[in-house]
Amino acid sequence: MIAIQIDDVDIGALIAAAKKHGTGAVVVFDGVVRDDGITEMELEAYEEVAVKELEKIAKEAINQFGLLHVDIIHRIGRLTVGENILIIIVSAGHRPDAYAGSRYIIEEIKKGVPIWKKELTRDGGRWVPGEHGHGKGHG
Amino acid sequence: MIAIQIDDVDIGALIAAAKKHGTGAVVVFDGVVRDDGITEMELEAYEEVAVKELEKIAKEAINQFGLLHVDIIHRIGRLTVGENILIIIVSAGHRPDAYAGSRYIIEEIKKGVPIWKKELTRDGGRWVPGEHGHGKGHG
Amino acid sequence: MTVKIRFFARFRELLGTDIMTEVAPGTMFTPLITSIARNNPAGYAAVFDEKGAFHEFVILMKNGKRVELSDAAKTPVIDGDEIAVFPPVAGG
Amino acid sequence: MTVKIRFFARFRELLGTDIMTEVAPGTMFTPLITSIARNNPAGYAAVFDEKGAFHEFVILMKNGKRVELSDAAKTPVIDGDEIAVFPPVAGG
Repeated sequence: MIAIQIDDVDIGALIAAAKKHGTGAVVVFDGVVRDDGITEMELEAYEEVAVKELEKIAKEAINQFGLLHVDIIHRIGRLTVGENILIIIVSAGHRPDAYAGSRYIIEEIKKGVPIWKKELTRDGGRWVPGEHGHGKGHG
Repeated sequence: MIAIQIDDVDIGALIAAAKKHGTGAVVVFDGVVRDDGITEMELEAYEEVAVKELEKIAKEAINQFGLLHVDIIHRIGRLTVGENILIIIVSAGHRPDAYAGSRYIIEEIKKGVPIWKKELTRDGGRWVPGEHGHGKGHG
Repeated sequence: MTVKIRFFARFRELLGTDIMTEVAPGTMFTPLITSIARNNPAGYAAVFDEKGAFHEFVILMKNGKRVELSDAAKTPVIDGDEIAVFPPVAGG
Repeated sequence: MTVKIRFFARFRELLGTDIMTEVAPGTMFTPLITSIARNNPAGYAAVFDEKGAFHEFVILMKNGKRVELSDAAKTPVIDGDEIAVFPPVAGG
């Protein structure tokens, strides 16, 4: 499941579904709205392009690390502290591939998927600067 | 929650409980019985010592990576293909610490916690050899 | 000829989004965005520098494909194109 | 003086576990395990080599603390001790 969506997901159910034949390790990354003195976070995506980018990243991770299953769910809209922003679930035969594949996916998402976050505070809001000045090529 | 137990756990509920103040990333490792032509797996632990070792590893991981929360649940008894063997849940402010802390914990468990696995096949069974010839000092 | 311009994040707050605009045949990417951005000084300053060039961090797309800043002045837009202009991404 | 001997995994299958045994004062770790293991040739061969020394992969504990193989012959056991003997661990 690759999705950009408002709704949260049931991580337990996704883990169960990720246990494809041959799975020995499942790694879940759950990115959460951190309490940095904010009231809420607002997320926005260039959805059509972001979904395609996520699909491309998932495919690359599957090829590169021999993953047996990949889910990437990136939420948009208004989220409060502690809510899930991004859930990545990968399964592999062995743990090194599961960890490396999971890490690869999050780093690629940070680099090049058109999604933006605004931290809302009592005084207003602030767009979170990207980790990379330039975004990766999307072409 | 640090435990050696027969029963499975609700990973979704543990993730929710792991979101301590300041959490920005939760990483879950779920080790699963892999279908290596086996019917079941039987796990055995030197329970009192294993729990103490897991507690020590959790404490070291918290200190070393600034983790905000750690759960380690290692199951024993008979497990079938696809069942959870080991669940590690860690939370941290940022993802590098969450990934590194999770990985540290699984590697330390593999090295030195007195738990054994026997793969049961139609022809009998086979004790899984340890990854390290010597186990770590437990003293 | 109609094209759609989508700004995102900070640019969207200043300049709006899903802007449908009529363009003459042969219109290039850069002047199109320039003309739209001119409507809002803060929006213009967010996207362009003092010399009227895109800030080096701006990301451009045409129909979901990246257009390099250095190619924007010579990239034509045609009827039905979807143009996207956005600041560095910050997902995850 | 009574001590409890716990074997695990393959050793347990061959030699049993939670063995309560009477020992004379001054009994050392190695002869105690040797005497117990003698009851089962396959079990003995699993724990000891042909010269009667512990296989180098064997792990020993007294009351939950590691006892090095090189110290086992000179480590006494006392009343109430829990002795553990096991092969390399394979958890996770």
